[in-house]
Amino acid sequence: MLALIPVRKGALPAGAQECVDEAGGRAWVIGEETSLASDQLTAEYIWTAEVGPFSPARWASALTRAVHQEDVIILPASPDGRDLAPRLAHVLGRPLLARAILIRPDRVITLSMGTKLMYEVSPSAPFVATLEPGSRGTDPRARAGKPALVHELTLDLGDEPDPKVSEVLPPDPASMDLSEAQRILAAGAGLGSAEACELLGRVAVALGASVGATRVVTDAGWLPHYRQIGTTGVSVHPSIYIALGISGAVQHIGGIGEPAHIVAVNVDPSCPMMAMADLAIVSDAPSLLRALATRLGVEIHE
Amino acid sequence: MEPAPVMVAVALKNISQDTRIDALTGEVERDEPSSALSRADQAALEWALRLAGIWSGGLAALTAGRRPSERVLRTALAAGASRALRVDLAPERPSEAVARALAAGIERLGAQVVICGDMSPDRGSGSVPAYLAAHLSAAQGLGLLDIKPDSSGRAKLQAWRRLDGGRRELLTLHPPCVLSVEGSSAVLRRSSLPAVLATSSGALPIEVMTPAEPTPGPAELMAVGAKTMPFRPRTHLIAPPDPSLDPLQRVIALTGATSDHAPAKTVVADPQVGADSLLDALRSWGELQE
Amino acid sequence: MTTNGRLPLLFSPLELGPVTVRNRIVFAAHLTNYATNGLPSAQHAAYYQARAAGGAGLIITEEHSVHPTDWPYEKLIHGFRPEVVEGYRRITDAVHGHNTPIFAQINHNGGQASGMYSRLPVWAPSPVADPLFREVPKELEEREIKEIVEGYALVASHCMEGGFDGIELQCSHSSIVRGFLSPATNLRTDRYGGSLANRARLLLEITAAVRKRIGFRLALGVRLCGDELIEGGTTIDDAVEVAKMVQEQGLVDYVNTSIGVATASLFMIEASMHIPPGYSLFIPSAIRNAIDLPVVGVGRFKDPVQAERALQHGYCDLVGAVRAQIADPDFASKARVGLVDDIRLCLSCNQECVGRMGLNRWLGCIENPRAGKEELPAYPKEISPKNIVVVGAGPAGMQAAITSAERGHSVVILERDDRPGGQIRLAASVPSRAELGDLIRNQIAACARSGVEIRCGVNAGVEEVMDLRPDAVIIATGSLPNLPPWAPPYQLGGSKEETAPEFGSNSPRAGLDGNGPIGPLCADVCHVLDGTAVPTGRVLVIDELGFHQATSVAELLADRGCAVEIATPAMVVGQDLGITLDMESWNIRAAAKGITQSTDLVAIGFDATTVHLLHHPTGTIYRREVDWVVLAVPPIPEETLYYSLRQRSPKLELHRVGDCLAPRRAHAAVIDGDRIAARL
Amino acid sequence: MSDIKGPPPLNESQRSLGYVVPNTRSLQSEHDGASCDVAVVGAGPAGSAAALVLARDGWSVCLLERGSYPGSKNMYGGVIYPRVLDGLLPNWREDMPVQRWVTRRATMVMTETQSLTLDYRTSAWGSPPYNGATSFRPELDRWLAGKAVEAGAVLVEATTATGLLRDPSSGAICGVRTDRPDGDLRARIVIACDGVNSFLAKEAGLYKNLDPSNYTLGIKEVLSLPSKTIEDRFGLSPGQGADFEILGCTGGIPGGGFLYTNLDSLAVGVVVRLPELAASARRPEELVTELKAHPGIAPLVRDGELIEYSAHLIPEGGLDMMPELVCDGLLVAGDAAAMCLAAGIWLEGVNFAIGSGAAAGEAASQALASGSSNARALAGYRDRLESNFVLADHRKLRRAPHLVLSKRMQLSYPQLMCNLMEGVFTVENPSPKPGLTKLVLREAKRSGVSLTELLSDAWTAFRTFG
Ligand SMILES: Cc1cc2nc3c(=O)[nH]c(=O)nc-3n(C[C@H](O)[C@H](O)[C@H](O)COP(=O)(O)OP(=O)(O)OC[C@H]3O[C@@H](n4cnc5c(N)ncnc54)[C@H](O)[C@@H]3O)c2cc1C
Ligand SMILES: Cc1cc2nc3c(=O)[nH]c(=O)nc-3n(C[C@H](O)[C@H](O)[C@H](O)COP(=O)(O)OP(=O)(O)OC[C@H]3O[C@@H](n4cnc5c(N)ncnc54)[C@H](O)[C@@H]3O)c2cc1C
Ligand SMILES: Cc1cc2nc3c(=O)[nH]c(=O)nc-3n(C[C@H](O)[C@H](O)[C@H](O)COP(=O)(O)OP(=O)(O)OC[C@H]3O[C@@H](n4cnc5c(N)ncnc54)[C@H](O)[C@@H]3O)c2cc1C
Ligand SMILES: Cc1cc2nc3c(=O)[nH]c(=O)nc-3n(C[C@H](O)[C@H](O)[C@H](O)COP(=O)(O)O)c2cc1C
Ligand code: SF4
Ligand code: SF4
Repeated sequence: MLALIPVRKGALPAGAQECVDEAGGRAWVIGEETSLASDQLTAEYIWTAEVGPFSPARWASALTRAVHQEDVIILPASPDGRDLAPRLAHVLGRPLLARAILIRPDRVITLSMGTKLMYEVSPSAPFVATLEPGSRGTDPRARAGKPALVHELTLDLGDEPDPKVSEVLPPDPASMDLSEAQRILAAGAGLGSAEACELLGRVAVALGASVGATRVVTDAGWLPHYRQIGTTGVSVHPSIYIALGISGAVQHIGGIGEPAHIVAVNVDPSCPMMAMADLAIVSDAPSLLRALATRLGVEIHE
Repeated sequence: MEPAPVMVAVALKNISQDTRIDALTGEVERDEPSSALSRADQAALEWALRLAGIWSGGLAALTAGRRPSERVLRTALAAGASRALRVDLAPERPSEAVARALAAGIERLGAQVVICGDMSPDRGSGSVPAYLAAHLSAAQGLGLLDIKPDSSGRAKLQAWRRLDGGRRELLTLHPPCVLSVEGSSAVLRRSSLPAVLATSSGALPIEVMTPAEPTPGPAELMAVGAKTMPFRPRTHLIAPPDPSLDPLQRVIALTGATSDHAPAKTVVADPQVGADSLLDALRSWGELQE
Repeated sequence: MTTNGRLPLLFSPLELGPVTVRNRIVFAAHLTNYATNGLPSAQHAAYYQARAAGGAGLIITEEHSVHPTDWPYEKLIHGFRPEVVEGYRRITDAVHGHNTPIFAQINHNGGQASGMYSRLPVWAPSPVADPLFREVPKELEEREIKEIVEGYALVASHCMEGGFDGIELQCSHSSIVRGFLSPATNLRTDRYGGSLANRARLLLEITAAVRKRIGFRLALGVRLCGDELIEGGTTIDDAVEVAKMVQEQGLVDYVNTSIGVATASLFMIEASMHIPPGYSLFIPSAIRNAIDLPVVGVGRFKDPVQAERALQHGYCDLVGAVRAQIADPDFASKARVGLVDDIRLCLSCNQECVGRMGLNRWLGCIENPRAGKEELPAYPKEISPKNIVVVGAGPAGMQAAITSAERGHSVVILERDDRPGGQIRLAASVPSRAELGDLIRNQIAACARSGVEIRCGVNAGVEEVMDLRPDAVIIATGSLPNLPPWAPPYQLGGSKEETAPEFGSNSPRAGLDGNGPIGPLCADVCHVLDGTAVPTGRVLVIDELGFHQATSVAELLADRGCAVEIATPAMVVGQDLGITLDMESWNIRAAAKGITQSTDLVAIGFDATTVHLLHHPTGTIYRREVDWVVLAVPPIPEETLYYSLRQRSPKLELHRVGDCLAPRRAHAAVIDGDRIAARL
Repeated sequence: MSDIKGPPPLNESQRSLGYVVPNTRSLQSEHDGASCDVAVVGAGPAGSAAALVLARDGWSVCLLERGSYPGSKNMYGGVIYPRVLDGLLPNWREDMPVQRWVTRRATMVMTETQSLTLDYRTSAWGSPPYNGATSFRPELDRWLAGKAVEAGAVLVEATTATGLLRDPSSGAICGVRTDRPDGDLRARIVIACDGVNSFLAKEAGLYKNLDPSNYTLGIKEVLSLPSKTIEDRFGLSPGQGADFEILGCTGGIPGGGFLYTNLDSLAVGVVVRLPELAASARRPEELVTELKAHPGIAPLVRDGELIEYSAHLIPEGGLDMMPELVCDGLLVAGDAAAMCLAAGIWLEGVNFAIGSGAAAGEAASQALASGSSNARALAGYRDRLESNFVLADHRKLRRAPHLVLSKRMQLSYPQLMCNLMEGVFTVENPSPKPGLTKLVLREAKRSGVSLTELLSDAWTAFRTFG
């Protein structure tokens, strides 16, 4: 079993470590800045191939010879893994078992109908599979191990047609998935209005932060529902969390992860959010937001 | 010089929306009458209409399936497709076989750009477009968020694709190519009433082709003995407290009773001063980009 | 419009051997003290029926003893007596009326008991005294082991006769089986001791005997402990191995899980709000990873969304939600139809459920005054509704209002503060106590649902009340801090930024006789929590209440960087924290935060810089040099309005509830409110 | 985002294809839009019945439905009396989607703690020709619309009629406007079957007085239960169903309740008058919850799991509220014409909808054949309704809504009747039982009903239902 991990500029795709664990610690890392990516993996053996930007058709045909002896090849069902896997299965003439949540040489379980159904197959021949990120988790006990043995290999690419990557745009805090945001500026009922939430959005851009909210705020329609953080919303894992006018109900706190730093702004010094904060500012949140906007050069529409 | 016209094809799948799953056995019951297009296929049809409008090579809609699937071709015709083709195929075939059938259809149509929805709600592997590209020896641009045709009118386009970690990439593609789009990338236009009426009943000019006797693909050889069952998530392990610690230390590890938390600093301040202290704090934590 | 889209796994059925549960919510086993004379009571039947009606997927009863040597607490059900069957029938009929399966938990507590009630020696694998009962048990001989195994089979047959759908063997936190499994209590050298396989022998003999007796029409489950959290006890690796053995034996249909040992680490079993939700999920996750049988995860499941998450991550296949369903019997059905917000969330306060068990009282709930009283008829609806005015929106006033409104009266609450909650808002504002605030949140929501109007910002006097032309008035004005005679006067009005203000020459703060020495700065707990006093530097907290007041404020101040000592006249600080299982975690946190705890000390006076403490067992007087003294001392009722109204209109129907009647705790306030409203 | 604007649909190539059009008599798609003989708006029971009749007669019919399929947005209690289909679809028994055949019909009168049931059971209704049936609306509506399509009607889904087209010179209605591009649909006759609150009938000016007190709100829960349990509890054989109508269960708000058996679920709900509901400040779902908790109902619905909750307005003023039924170029049928009998204890609407829809179809067909579509040519519609059961029933029950919804009927009588029964059945030996008349008078007095009122209501009831 072998995990095949496509990387971009040293960045691992979602679910990479899970694939390596599922494959028993053997991984091929292919793409750009592969050694940087390998350093972030816990594995036993890693083969790297430095082949430049993502190129599914060319990579697939170049890999044919290199991996055809592996009976099971596992890719993450990340955007790049999903692109590459069928091309590889095609050139190898093997079946593709997509969206698997469990991969053993003789037993594979895949998902269908969203996540409503599982489909269990008992493969009798070599195959390619993609592993749904998050379906396995990583073994928390197996995390600390000795460093992997890394072999660098070279692959010659052919000239199969592939699109040209003109540009990779970095994550935009304003539009990125909240669950991946590093800094969050969150709105609570104490912010008081849709207008204030709109300003919050622009202040967040100036701070390089993503916007979050409590359910009171999303229910009021001041911010869209996918901005809601908490047990019934998104779980986030930021390193810094700034809470404006948030009381700190357990259902909200339950979703904010363990930020290294919390700032709370509230008129009530004794609410739980203030008790949790590293810096608790007893102040009027909408006014403080405007003061912040002024300092950051963000325009305030009256 | 007028660029040569490019024919666009859109591959559509007839899906059943009334699907019930027995939560104990995993049996699937499907109801045919209300089957229709998925959100992603609707977006694909809309993009196909837009591109065909620009490249003026016509738009062909195709589907692989049995007769009831023609329903999706009616929708495409009502929306403005100029040709409709059904490749006769048994239901529930694996992606690779579907792609092979579609590829045969596309070769017959002579389309240079093929658009699909990024994944179907039932099987949902998203691999048909990639297989299709492989069969057609075409470039693939999958899971697209937005498409921008070249302003010169030549059949060249730029497309944005979602990557993980919130990143996106911008691709440049030329025909022949296979694109798949996310459901949120476009909203299918409403067809005009006359067009809907014309396609709502009666015989339509839908071409049908039967692909060469399909050899069973690799997946089909393997699917023998497969079974479905209701979703039972795989176990995620949670790290237990280190058994080598003494019991009190294990309790502490489990309860987080003593997790480090910098002592809180509370300031009572007017908003201006408050804003300053907030920014100062961010600066001191190295969290402010200046 | 089912919620199946949102909580798909929680509301999907599952097979536990021959039994199909309709959802994954289990009302796991727990002692209720409802038994009378060792037999199940009508109270039991009504209690379980209410949870079945509320949609629980599976109910597991409290333990039934399998042998006369097992009687650790008074109100244990003696499953080995044939008379139990009638009571079993009453329970199972009531629950089956709602198509809900019900299992019986059967057990022998082994050495975790005393002979107090049975007047027999207790039986255990080895003569190792239990830390709580401190009684050396009799080491079992093989024939006695057989007798125990036979006892399990006998009780299983009683259960089968009584209509149960399954049997659960409690092998987890207080059980002779646990005693055998654990190297800490099993020192045997025969075939029941030594290797894990030997230690598990009794368990497997019992499963075999029980299965033989019940056949395959009933389900059989085993509850295992994933970490005893005691010196030399079992840990997760043993639990996983035992679970594998159980699965291999092929006689068991599911595995339930638990953590801790009831007589040593009970606070980890019935965890209070200080212990984070999900703390014990590593156990089902490890077991489920190793076996294919359905696994139940238990411990602080508070809301259905959290439960769904645990299922989605595959930590477990079912969730035990005990206190969640004590607090709100309709937990499951509300979740099912999407009324997640209407669920009265359990606070994990342990005050009326666990707390009353330790005191040998029947089980109740701080939030649900009807818990334990399900067999009594519902309060009658009022035919001629009255106008009722309630003053004070603390827990007492709000409960009085809710119950009145539910009975049909029209109710207005007047509240002085700008929001409801009373002292609970303060109580919930300190680290890790936030969940106590759900009491208020739940009450506010119930007020809204039952049509109670809450008018905040009204400082009610006689006029304000009488202007509303009430037919009846309920005073729930709570209590006020009370400065004891020995203490320095309060120093209020400081802001948090400031350090201790300089002693101004014009600040007339006097000692005992009115012009004595100026002492350390002084405040009540309430002043610290509402921000009117901001102690800094060295702080002495006086704990005369023995509950969370002193410990909470001590933690808060320690977090803020103060050097804190708590002194109490009692033998331990926070005397009653033991009852709610908060003692152990408090001690851990206090140690980590450097809080000093001093006991047997009575505060008796002060001078310019010190507080005088009398060590009462010895009569020694100590002087503590401090900047601040913070008082957690008995408050006085705020009863002015009550007496003014009494005087003004003697004929008016007037009641007092909660702290303003007699300052106690929130559960008493809620019960007062409910009781008075039932009579209006 | 991309800056391409959607080009207009490729009408060019499309038109060149020369579609084969059904019922070629006059359905056209030309540059200036579409047209047909009859546009039927709303593919509920009324609309589908009308379309079916017209298509059979060979007219080109467009059946417009705003939902993504017929029935996708519709709700009702759950019982239909499909005998009305005998003439229209003689074979309906073979393929109509039925949950259970009703063999037990009960009327319950209740107070908070008591209940009295008039229970009629007959196994005769369990076999052809049957009487009532329980059925799911999405299935039923889809089935009936399917019949119209088989007959040649064109069903256009996901299309909302947004207004009426009028002939500029005569002012007569000559089609509908829809929410689609090029959405005008010209038609010689429009039949409005767009359900309660008919927007088309109002736009046409057919409703004279719109009084909110003529509307009730229906609230329904569907509770799932195994079919075996349903049969045991209701004393039914497999395939058979029960239908309960309930009075006195709506917490003092005028209205009534219902309880029906589906195959493996129950429909339970209440129908209450709007103004009183608003004044009571009660949440509608509470009323259903209370009904379910009533000692007379609780054992029947016990452990049913809630799988669906819905609410819908019902017109129920009876004949007095009905609008004008025709004007030049337009007919109104079904709920759109307030032809629903749901005065608390009956919930009949689908049968009237089908009956009136079919009648509208026949009238339209006749008018088309005569070459005219003005109000006079369409007047045959009213006659048909008068002669068939639709208006006859409504005329007969003209006073029913007022009686059933009166305070006496809602509050006093249930109390009276229940107490009466308690008096009759309570054994007070050895003291002698009072005579029945004496009991009636005693109870009437206790319930605050005067003898004159009692007699007058009895008379009205006799005239109404007798
Ligand atoms: C089952 C369940 C699930 C839930 N899931 C979620 C969830 O996922 N996410 C979530 O967020 N909530 C969730 N909730 C709701 C949650 O319980 C709280 O109601 C919510 O988080 C409170 O939001 P808030 O802090 O914005 O509002 P509030 O609690 O109303 O607090 C507003 C705060 O603003 C302060 N304030 C007021 N005016 C000002 C001012 N001018 N300047 C500064 N401060 C001011 C107030 O002092 C107060 O502390 C859930 C609830 C339940 C029951
Ligand atoms: C720090 C702290 C921690 C605590 N921890 C716990 C605990 O963990 N568990 C527990 O059970 N108990 C605890 N208690 C005790 C508990 O809070 C009280 O027993 C309970 O709140 C009493 O409820 P009540 O409704 O009687 O009064 P209160 O909660 O005091 O409410 C009285 C209300 O009346 C209002 N009011 C007073 N006068 C007027 C007027 N004239 N007009 C209008 N409104 C008026 C007040 O503003 C207040 O809102 C704690 C108390 C404190 C201070
Ligand atoms: C709670 C409740 C319980 C009931 N129980 C029963 C019962 O048990 N038995 C019984 O026989 N009757 C019952 N009824 C009454 C019955 O549902 C109606 O009388 C019947 O559905 C009327 O049929 P219809 O075709 O007139 O209207 P509808 O069924 O309302 O159909 C109207 C159709 O028109 C469509 N539409 C509306 N506006 C437009 C537009 N502008 N453009 C295009 N399409 C449009 C709608 O989507 C809908 O499909 C009940 C009603 C309620 C509310
Ligand atoms: C009052 C009380 C008594 C309990 N008694 C038992 C018992 O007799 N047997 C048992 O196996 N677990 C017992 N438990 C433990 C519960 O089954 C459960 O593990 C624990 O309450 C944690 O779940 P919760 O957070 O949902 O309440 C008891 C719990 C409580 C609250
Ligand atoms: S008393 Fe407290 S812990 Fe116990 S059930 Fe009630 S709220 Fe939960
Ligand atoms: S806390 Fe005290 S009362 Fe409660 S069980 Fe432990 S020792 Fe007994």
